[in-house]
Amino acid sequence: MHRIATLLFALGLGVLLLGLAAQLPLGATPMAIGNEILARAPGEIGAANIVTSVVLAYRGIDTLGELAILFAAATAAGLVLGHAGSRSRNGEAGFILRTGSDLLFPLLLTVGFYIVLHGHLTPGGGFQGGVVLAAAFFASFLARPSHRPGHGVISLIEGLAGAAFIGIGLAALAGGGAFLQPLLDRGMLGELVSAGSLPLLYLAVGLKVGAELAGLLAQLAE
Amino acid sequence: MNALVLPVVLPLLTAFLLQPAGRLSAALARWAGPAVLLVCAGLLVQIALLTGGEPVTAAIGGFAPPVGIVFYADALALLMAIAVPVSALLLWPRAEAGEAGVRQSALMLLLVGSGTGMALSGDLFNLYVFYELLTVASFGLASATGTGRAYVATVRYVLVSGFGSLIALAGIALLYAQTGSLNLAQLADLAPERLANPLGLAAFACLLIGFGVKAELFPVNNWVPDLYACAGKPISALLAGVVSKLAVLVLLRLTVLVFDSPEAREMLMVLGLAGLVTGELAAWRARDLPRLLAYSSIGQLGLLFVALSLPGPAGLAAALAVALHHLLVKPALFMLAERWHGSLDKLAGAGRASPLAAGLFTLFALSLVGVPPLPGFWAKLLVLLELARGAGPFDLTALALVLAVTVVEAHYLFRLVGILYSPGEFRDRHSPRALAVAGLGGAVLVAAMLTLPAVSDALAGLASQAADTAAYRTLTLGGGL
Amino acid sequence: MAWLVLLLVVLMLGAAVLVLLLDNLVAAVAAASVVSLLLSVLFALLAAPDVALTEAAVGAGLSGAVLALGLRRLGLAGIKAEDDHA
Amino acid sequence: MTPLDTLYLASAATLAAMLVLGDWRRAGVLATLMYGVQLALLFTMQRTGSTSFDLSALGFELSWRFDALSWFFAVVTLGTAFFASWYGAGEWLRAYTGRRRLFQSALAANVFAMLLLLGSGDLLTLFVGWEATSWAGFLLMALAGGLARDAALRYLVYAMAGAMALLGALVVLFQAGGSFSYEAARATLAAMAPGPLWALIILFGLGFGAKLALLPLHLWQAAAYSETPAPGSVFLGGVVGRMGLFALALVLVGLIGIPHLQALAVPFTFLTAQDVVAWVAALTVVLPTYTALKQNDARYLLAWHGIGQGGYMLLGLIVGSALGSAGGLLHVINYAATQATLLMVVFGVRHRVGHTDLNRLGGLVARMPLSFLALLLGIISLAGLPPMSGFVSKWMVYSSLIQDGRPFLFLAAIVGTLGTILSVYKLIHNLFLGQLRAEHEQLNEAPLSMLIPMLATATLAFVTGVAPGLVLGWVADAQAAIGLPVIDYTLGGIASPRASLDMLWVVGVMFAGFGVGALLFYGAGGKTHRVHQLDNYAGGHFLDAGMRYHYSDNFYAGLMHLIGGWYRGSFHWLEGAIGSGLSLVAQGAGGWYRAINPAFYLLAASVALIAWVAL
Amino acid sequence: MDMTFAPDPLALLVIGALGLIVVGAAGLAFGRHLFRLVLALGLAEAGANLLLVIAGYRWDAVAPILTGSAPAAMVDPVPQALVLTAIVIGVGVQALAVALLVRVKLAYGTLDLAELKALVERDIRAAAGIGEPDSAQAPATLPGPAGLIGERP
Repeated sequence: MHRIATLLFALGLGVLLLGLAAQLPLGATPMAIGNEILARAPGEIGAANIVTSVVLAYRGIDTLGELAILFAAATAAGLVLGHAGSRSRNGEAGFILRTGSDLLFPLLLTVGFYIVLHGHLTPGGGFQGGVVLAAAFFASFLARPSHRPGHGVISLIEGLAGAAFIGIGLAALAGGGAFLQPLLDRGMLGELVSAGSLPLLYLAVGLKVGAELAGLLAQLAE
Repeated sequence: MNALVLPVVLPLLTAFLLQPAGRLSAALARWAGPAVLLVCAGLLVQIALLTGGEPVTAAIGGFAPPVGIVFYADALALLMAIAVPVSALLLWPRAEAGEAGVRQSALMLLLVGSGTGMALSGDLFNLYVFYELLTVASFGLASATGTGRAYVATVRYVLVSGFGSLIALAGIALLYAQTGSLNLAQLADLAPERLANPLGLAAFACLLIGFGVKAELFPVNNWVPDLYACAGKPISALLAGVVSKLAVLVLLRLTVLVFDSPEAREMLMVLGLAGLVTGELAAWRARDLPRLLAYSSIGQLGLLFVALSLPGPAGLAAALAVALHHLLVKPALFMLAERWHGSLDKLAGAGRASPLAAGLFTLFALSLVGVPPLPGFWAKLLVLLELARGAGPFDLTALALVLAVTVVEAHYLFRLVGILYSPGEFRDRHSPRALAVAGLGGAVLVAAMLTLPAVSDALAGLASQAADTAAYRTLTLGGGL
Repeated sequence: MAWLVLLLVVLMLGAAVLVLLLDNLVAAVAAASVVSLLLSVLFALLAAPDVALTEAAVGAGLSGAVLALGLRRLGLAGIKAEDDHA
Repeated sequence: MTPLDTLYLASAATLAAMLVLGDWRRAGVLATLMYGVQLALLFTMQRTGSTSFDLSALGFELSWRFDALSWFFAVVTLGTAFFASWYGAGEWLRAYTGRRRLFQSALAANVFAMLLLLGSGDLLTLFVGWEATSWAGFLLMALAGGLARDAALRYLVYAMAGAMALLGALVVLFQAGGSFSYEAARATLAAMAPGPLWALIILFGLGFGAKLALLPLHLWQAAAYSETPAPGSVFLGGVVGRMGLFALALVLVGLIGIPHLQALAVPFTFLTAQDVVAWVAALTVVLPTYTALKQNDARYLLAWHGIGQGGYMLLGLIVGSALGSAGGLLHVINYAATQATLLMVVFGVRHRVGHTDLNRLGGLVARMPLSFLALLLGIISLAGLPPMSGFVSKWMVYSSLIQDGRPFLFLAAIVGTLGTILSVYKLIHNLFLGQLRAEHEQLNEAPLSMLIPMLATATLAFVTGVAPGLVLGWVADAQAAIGLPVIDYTLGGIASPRASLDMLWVVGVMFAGFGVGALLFYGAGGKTHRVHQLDNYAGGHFLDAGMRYHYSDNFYAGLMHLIGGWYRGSFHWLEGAIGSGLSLVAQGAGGWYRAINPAFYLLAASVALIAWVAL
Repeated sequence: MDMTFAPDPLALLVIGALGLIVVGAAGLAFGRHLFRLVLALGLAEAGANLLLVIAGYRWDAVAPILTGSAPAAMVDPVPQALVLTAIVIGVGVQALAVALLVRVKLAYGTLDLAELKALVERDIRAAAGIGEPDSAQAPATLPGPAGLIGERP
């Protein structure tokens, strides 16, 4: 009976939401602030990827919040899993995995850093690059579970990268402007070194996300 | 007034650096947290004195709203912002050794930073992000006790919060599809013509459920009893006290600024009444103290939502009175629960063993029930007066229910007071800090009672300022830095 | 373009329902990754490359890894999940 | 510093003194003296006066002022408090095992709260005083713990229900009238439509009826008042219940007014609001009195009578004629003195014997003659026979019922009085008459410190019986204060053209009759000589000490069997039904939080919510 | 379906988004096994994210990336920034949930919600020291009609 009732409710919810969604102005959204950002972003921020300018400049504190959430999730997972049945897995993984991960490791690192550093030009950025970096460390950990990446090193990178992100923001505040105000000159649109402090911010984000997720995955995989 | 951002950013910075700092010296990691909170509280008080209660804004990143995110600090926001670090300092979890202790302090700092952010921020999605940060931090802290039941309770809490946050996200999507903006002031401008239709109300319903999880709103509050019974009492006090008020503050901003329609108020009242009745009746049946307090907290917040549904500055004053009263009483009660172990009938003789604690409990019980000279009565009187003013069918049923529920509340509270003072051998857990917090709560309550005229004028000022949407819009959009 | 979207949406919803109905939890995690992957393709079609990349990397990759590791840690991986079928 | 200020200061000083010196051996005496001072202050100030300070909070004013009605009730309150405290000052306090400081301060708090209630200048202050009195009463009742604590908790539920009904009425009235003051309330009530007016009357009736223990709300009073320590029980029994009457007089008679009640008809019937209240009062006179008959503990018997007499006072008041309302108000003083005397005697017996179980006592007249005398005077007044004061007020109420042409109410009152006479006889018979039990042979009289107040209140009842005029002056002023027709009285009684009573004559003739009888008897050489209890002849053989011939067990068994049938706890069933219904709903409410899979209900709730939003 | 009637892609997407949310919600309500609930939660969040991106889509507009070519009409960049955050939040919460599940499995050995609820209730009562939990028996409610106190029944 329980299942039928649930299905009924699910269908009911679906129909209702569809009824409501029919009134959505699809495709012609009143971009109250969208248009203004599209107009001002290239000039004011100088980043080719306008989403990045929104993520790091216009809505910078959202991204800071986002970093803090990931940090909180990793810390909480650490707190929860702290000493749960951590039996260290010794021995080596299979030959294919070991050589594969050795080959992949440098490749993943370069792709990861590429994505992070080109955040303001092409799609992608700190988060996506960070995940790729984490995958790199995780692959090497899978291959050789015994020497897992140093826990201290990870938390150090994590802490410093986060502090760097806030440091850049505070620097703007100290310099008379507002918190997280874009600094440095905007340079040529489309160049690697452009859009002022945005690449630095995304680098900090990338390192932090990478370290955090690597730690998290290592902890989970114990 | 760009310094407004510091009380939000400094705790986050310290949290990030706590782990590496822990490497250097354990003492630094242990005392860095409380020290930063003191600094933040000082900063906020200084800002409050500087602005003298006049609202002030801070555009993040230098981008004037509505494009950028803006922090709006009027007297109410500053009051709640100050309450967060202060109560976190008072309710700092017992320091654990080593790694777990550092992580717990980091989570507490994140909780305070996000709490202050929620109080000050003027952007809807920014509020959502801080709300999520608050939630994730509370997941970690709630499961810190390490017992099996705490983990299960936290998992259920994670699921309900997850459900709430995805509904809130859907709400934000609906809202954005209709108005194209996230800044509360601009939403207030666009609301009359864009959000008046059922879809606008659906967006409000989604946001209500989303932010209602932490505000213990009716459909999404069944995680409350188990979590407060299993999590540490300080964290339960923090969650039930200041954190739930922050969520209510966000909803207050939404109802006052953006969704000012009668249907929205009706929805708030119905859900509030449902929470009030189920909470108090469940408390009447509870047989252990933490869950009794949890149910009573649901009931009190139900009353707060009923108060929130009352239109106009007078309704807002009533809501603020109930909110501040609950913010004062509930953490103190939870700290008393830390001194006494769970079951009710094991508390016999507590009156003789710890007379001060039992006396304080009686004082709080009297104020919760609303016995005249105490502030609890004036808060309830304001709510009842506003309900009577409405005189609609909903209002009168609400009036009758609030009064009827008070009788049930009086019965189970004073059944417990009777047990406290009945003869029996009893030894309570020695926790001086619990008594200190409860004593402080009691002292402030009595002080509020004695200086009632001054408190009531301040409250009226607070409410009228918060209800003044025109000032909010002109100041925020007018680019007043 | 419309037919492609129809195909992707139907596939995605099918995978989503599969997540709930499959007995074997590992298969369910795989189905969740498929949903995430199809979703990132949809995002690409919606002219949101950033989001597509994130969804692919985080949704399919990371969440899949986390869930799979979780399963291994819970000891539910591989064996026929016992009475979880409500 | 107006006289009223000094009165409140004195009362507050008493409370403070008791809080500080409560444990002191002589605290009882100090308390009695301070109540005496307050009584003196009350007598020196004139009937009306207001305090110089008033509190303002959240834009509302809390002001206190006295008028003749509150002055009248204040006299009764302080008088009862004085005698109760005196009663508990001597021997009783030495034997009291509970926490003395808490008891003394509870009593002082009760008196202070009641003075605050009586002096309330507007509806909000009335509510504040009302809550203060409820909570002070709860504290006093819950002192003895155990059974008393449960009874007190039950009282608290009724008191809170009443208070909340009252708060609801106040709030609705405030919104209609714009302010809490009596004048604004009087204006809005006058201009109110029948519908909301009925709602208000019911709410006020419930609110004040809870403390006056009107019929549906009377189950708590007997247990709560009887389990309180002796002086507390005397004070509660004597006057606290009458606070409900004061408030009803203030609101129903003062604000709404009897003519307006008469005009307000119950739809589809020819009953008016006045009839409804009168019948509730009449039923409250009859039913509790017959429950009193069944009691096996003297304290409960008297407590049940308290409820009955409360109904009696309301009946007199609500009739609204000069004679009836004067009778109702006079009965407040008369019954306070009577109930105080009876309770003091009963607690005296309890002090000596240790219990007051009517089935295990008897023949105490031999050992406690003075207590017997006080009880005798008390029950004569309770039954309403001359020369005691009870007769005067009952006579006034009866004649007003007849004059106003309300035969059925008169009949109910008579049935009530019949029940009273039966139960008081049971009281005096089971306690003092009949065969003295072996274990009570060496019993001695109640201690002097308890005996004197007992006899004092008895003589007070006798004096106000012989010369009611002394007290009728206060009653007349009280009537004027709430807009009732004023009674014209003489020292001996009533001098109205349609019904006149002169107690001086009545008592004079009575004593003359006794005198003539005594002369004849002694004149004709009759001598009285003591007859030993066992010098008797029953059932064909002589009695000896070992035999028990006096059975006081289950007195009135036949009558109980007769009326037991239909009255079998109908109100208990009502209270039980509400209690179990509430716990059923609570079970459902709790279930929401014990749900195995909360998300299922979440889904249902969200569907309902969005459906409601869409429609 | 005749070929001329091309289904409006956006409406399909909305159906897809709402479908995901509904399937996720049904999974949450339907599931007995905690792990499956976490999966369902992930699905529902994906649906909400899709809804948010759709809210920012404009007809025949291109991605908000400035390529050297002529500036065509662009899609609204703000929702995309929001979804970026939302996705990462979803995974963060999911990782924490999995960590908690590991601890629950260690503590109770089962992940079935019904069993867990009973076990937790037993533990809470044991910790509080409440006697045998006969939940049917109401605690000391309004003192019921235990006969008139003091009166012989």
